[in-house]
Amino acid sequence: MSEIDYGRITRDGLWSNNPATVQILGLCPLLAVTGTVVNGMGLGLATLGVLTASNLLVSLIRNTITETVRLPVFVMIIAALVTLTEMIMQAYTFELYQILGIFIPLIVTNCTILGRAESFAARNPVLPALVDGFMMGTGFLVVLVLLGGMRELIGQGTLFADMDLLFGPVAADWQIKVVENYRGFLFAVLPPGAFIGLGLIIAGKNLIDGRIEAARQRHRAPVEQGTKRVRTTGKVG
Amino acid sequence: MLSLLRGKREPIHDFPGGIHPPENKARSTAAPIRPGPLPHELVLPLNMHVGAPARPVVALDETVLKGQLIAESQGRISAPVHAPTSGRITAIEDRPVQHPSGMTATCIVLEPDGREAWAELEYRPDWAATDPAALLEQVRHSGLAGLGGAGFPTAVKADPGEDTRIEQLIINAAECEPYITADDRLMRERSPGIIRGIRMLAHLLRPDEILVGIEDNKPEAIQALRSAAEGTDIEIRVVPTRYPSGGEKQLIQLLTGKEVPAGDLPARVGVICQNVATAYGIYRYLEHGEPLLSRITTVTGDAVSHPGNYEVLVGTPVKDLLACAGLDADRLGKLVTGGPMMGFTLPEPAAPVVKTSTCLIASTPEELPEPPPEQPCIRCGACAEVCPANLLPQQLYWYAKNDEFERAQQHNLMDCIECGACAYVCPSHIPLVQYYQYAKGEIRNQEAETAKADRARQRFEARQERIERQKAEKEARRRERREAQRRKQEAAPSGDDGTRSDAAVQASATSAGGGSAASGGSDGSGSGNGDDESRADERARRMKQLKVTYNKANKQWKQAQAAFNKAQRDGADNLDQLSANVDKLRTRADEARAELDALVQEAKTDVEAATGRDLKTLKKEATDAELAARRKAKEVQAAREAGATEQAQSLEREHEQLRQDADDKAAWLKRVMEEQGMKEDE
Amino acid sequence: MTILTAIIALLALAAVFGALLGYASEKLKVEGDPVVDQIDAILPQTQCGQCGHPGCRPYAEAIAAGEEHNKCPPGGEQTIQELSDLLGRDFLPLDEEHGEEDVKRVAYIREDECIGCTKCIQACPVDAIIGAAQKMHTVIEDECTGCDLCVEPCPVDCIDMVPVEETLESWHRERPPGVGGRPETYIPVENLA
Amino acid sequence: MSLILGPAPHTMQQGDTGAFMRQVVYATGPGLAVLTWIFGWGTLINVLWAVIVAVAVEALVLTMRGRDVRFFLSDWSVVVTGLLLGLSLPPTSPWWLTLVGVAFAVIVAKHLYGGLGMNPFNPAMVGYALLLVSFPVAMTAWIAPFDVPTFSESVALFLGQASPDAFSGATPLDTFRTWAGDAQALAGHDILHGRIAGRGWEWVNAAFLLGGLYLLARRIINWHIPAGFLAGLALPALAFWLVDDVRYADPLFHLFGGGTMLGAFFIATDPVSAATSNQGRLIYGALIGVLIWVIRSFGGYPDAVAFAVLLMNLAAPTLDYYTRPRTYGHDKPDRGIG
Repeated sequence: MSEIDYGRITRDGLWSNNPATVQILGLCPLLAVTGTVVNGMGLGLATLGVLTASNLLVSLIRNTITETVRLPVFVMIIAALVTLTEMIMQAYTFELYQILGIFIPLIVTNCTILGRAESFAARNPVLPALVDGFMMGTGFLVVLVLLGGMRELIGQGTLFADMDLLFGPVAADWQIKVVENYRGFLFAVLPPGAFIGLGLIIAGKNLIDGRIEAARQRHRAPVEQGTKRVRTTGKVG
Repeated sequence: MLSLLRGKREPIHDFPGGIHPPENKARSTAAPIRPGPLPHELVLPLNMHVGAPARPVVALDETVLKGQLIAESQGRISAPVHAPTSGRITAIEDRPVQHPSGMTATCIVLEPDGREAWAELEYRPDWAATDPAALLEQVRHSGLAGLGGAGFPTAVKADPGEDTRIEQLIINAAECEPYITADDRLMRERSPGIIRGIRMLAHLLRPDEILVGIEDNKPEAIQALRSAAEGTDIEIRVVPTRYPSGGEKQLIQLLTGKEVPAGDLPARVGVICQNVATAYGIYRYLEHGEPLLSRITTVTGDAVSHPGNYEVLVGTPVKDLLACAGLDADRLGKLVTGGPMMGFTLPEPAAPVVKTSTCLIASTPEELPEPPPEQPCIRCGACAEVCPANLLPQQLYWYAKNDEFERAQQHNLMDCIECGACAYVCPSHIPLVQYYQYAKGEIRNQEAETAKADRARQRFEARQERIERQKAEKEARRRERREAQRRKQEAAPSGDDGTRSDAAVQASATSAGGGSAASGGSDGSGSGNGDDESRADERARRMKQLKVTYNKANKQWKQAQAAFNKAQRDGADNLDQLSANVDKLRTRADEARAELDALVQEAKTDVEAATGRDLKTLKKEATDAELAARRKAKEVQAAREAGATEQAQSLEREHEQLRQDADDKAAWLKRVMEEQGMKEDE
Repeated sequence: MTILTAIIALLALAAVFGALLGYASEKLKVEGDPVVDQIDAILPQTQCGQCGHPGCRPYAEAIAAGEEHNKCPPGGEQTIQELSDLLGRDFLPLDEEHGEEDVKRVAYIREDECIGCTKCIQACPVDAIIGAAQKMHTVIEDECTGCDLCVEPCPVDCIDMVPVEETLESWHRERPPGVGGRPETYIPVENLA
Repeated sequence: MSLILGPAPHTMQQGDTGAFMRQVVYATGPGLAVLTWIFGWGTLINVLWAVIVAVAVEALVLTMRGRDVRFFLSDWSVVVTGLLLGLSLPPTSPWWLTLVGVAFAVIVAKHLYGGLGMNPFNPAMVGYALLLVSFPVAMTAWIAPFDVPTFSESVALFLGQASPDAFSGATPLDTFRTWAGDAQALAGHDILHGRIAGRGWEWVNAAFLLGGLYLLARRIINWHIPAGFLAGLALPALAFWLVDDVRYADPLFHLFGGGTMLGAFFIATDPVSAATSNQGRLIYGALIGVLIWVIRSFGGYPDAVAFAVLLMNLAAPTLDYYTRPRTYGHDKPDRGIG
């Protein structure tokens, strides 16, 4: 890999190879904690941090570990980072830490992180790996927040409720009551709502992709056909 | 009806599923069998049966007599064709035949002369005393082929092989399809002949039991058969009316409880099944010498005014038969040949009646309406309940619809008998049978393609191998010649200096170190030929230049060509100019290439001159040495693994030698080429 | 103390699992790769070279080595789909640079014009053309893969690639039009007296 | 003139999917009448509203999917979906509740899977489960039997202008669940004792049984699913009732309580989401029955038809897989992939 295309890495992470909507990885936190924006954002930030750091570390040591022990090593790195993150959240955002509960330690098993370590960080230099980790993490975070927003809106009729859990007292009044006297739609808050919400997000992305592809097709230059043919019968007089 | 069922010695078995479509048989059973028309021409397809088409044995314009052989069978599974009446052969050409596609096939066209002059016929009234094998040979010439609609050559079916014991001979008189009454009428009117035919079949097959299976909706036919069979060991078994009891496998199951294994023939379980009309045909042939010239065909449907059964000459165009039955062309909707359940629509009324034409339905659009559009399958399972083969039609439907042929086969698509019961009951009006026919056809074609691809692979590999071998042989011959020449030269007293090429060979060989033939000689190979060296250098330079020129020109030409193509597509107006440009560049590229080729050739010749061998030989030798060394290395490895240390050691020594040899030869080759200013890729 | 425990625990684990891995990697080695044969079985064996390889087998080897599996125009989409299933790769549209999917064809030599130069015989990868020098050549239709490699070498352009025609044996009903459609068609018929 | 061409068979049985579905609609008549008699106009209004919404949503989705609206509406399946969901809802349901349930059923449970024939779950029950999970209070607000609100009160309830609290009362199943195990308390609730089973509901179930028998007689449904269903419900109920008749309700109470008969003859028999072989259907029905009994006896929800049916919808493909018939000419059923 001689040239590193950072634009491409960014596009991959945020859109064309988004871990949540394209690779469909990390479903467990994605579906379980996105009941509100703040939950989604909290977990998304935690994942982003771990992913960036793990990509960095894995890329640093990629040339010194052998093929057979790479998985235990990656998992160890990720586990250590997650434990650190857990401790940090415990220290600074205790309430959010309590709400997210088991899902913070479960970041260890988030396939996105191990997947990036394996498929990108282990094969690329430090800087691209760092950027890739950050962009993938951001892509994941965006989807988490989006899904959290959708479910919060439909389930409770609010947006950005309890943001102070993450951003401190400043954010206490960020809550927007979109619908007054909303009865609440429990379904959206429950896991099935998360599945359907994610499905809709993916469908939306595919719709946009389809449009883009159609537009590209229209402006595509014609291809010279059959230019790469060889003779299988040797030189013929 | 029940009284007929009572008092049976053996219970009737059952098959799963089945349906009761409206029978619509009454209108065609009313009248006795009538003779069909004598049309102005008879069209006789060569493949009226299953198997290889027959081969014409008559010439154009030849006059033939009624019953004369006009096409002989080709191969074992085939049946001959006879002239249904006397007349003149007017054509042997492609004509539309009875096929759902409306495609054509080779037919013999006969123009009747109206004289009905018979050819000389061969009788076999003594069939009971004839050896079955000889009799079977006779039946082969009868032209009989499954008159129930399947068209399998009768003689082939009546010959299950020496070691197959036939337990039951089953005569299929069920005639379960709606509308069709041809067998019914035949049994009512010609029972004695049928019974004699059955006894002839029994004589051929020597079964333990002879069973005639007939549906209980034909009481007159049952009565007629019963009285004709009085005193014989032929048992008339009445089965309840339910479609498709007349399917071969279903009738076998009904009468014996046996199932024919998937993909196998009934003979496997000791059963042979023949149609009742076929039995009658055998009787006609053996006792009267009359080959299959005509058959009973039901003509019915609301669009004909005289529905009934007609004894039709094979080859009569369908439209003539319909006209004879009083067709009202304005009311005609579907023209179905065969029954309404399994028959197919005829796209071409000029197609002839053939040996398998049991029935023609000229229906009005109200009678057999076009089906309503397909609705989604709601998995109601009605199809599975009526399937006589116990398949899961709705699953097969999904797989066929989505081209998942492998899964369809796993769900035993190939065991589907296409009886149509599933499509008949489907509340969503899904043309299930068409889906299965589509899938089966695709599977068959794919299998044929795979077989063809395998053959292509084999042929390709065989060809590659042959080319390699030829090359090697040529090489061996050349080497032999050279060797012989060398020996001759050695034998002859040679001067001190020898020829230049000899010296070069020796010098090179010495420098390579591997040539055992070389004895001494100077070690400064090539250095003695200063002129040559400078010439080679010069050439190397020139070649390099030319290569660049050629590549550039070639690239330019390709670009110009692409531009030209694009311009042509876009319809630009400077086509001529572009075209001229293309030509110019092409010429330039070609010139450079030609010069380059000439130089390469020259270099090659020089190599040959310098070393006494052409470049190919050198290359080949180097490769051979390399291969030998590698092979030896493997042997060493093998010996080591086998634990034969001593052997391994000796092999190791041999290997070292070979390796040395190979490396030397490679080095030599490289050097020779460098000397001549050539690169590896030339 | 906690730190020490952590380090000891991790080291112990590392040692145990490292040993396990080492043992497993020695014992459970997998050799050989039969996938080339499987790929070769899917390819249509036209030996046409449109993929850029001299024959189907070399292309199968190239695919196994990681080359794109969408370069076979004679196989078309179905082959690409089957290869995708076999290899667990994504479906790709046919690479047009290698040609486009076409109906099946076979070579046909206009025998009057053939001068008996044997060039096509040398070009045919599956030996489907018979003939001898100065004698007329002909194509064994059943063996022709439709690769059209014989067309170009012919000095008198007497070889045509004709579409394979449907026969009574290869004909089968089409797939019905599906939900909402009728399988029916009408055909005009004349002279039905 | 022209000839018609087409594949075999050239003749077909009378009747189509639409006719089948219409028979189902007719067969719900007695049940609907009895529900209206016992619980007032609310049921009728809701059923009508549900059907209207169902047809409208179906038409909308079909238009969005670019399908022939008239053709696909002609199979009447969406009418049945709306009807069954309407019948399952409490008579006090406000309009928006029905709207949400029906729209979800048609859009998500039916069309997102590809429309009629492709949906793995019974759409009506998916809608019902959604509503029950999301709006538990509104979904359990049944009216005490024979304590019928007037027509205008029913309309007010439907429009959401009156609170259901004024009318609602517990159903027999609910009452039994609350007081199960307490002999004295059970004796004090006369709603538990009607002529056959719980008061009011016994007649509802009898009416649906009648409709179900009509469907059986017309061969619209097979006997396998209802028979398995009722047996699967009654047998465990009988066994446990014999052991402890205070803790467990008697089998008749189960058979004629709640949505049993509606579920057995109208909901579990939805062919699209059920098992397809007869053997499979018997097991399918029986397991639904058992699940209903288990959930009613030990679960947190008053009735369990919807959940039991949805759970068994999931199991239907597996049942089909293990109940494949033996094809003619084969020694044993082939169970390859799929």
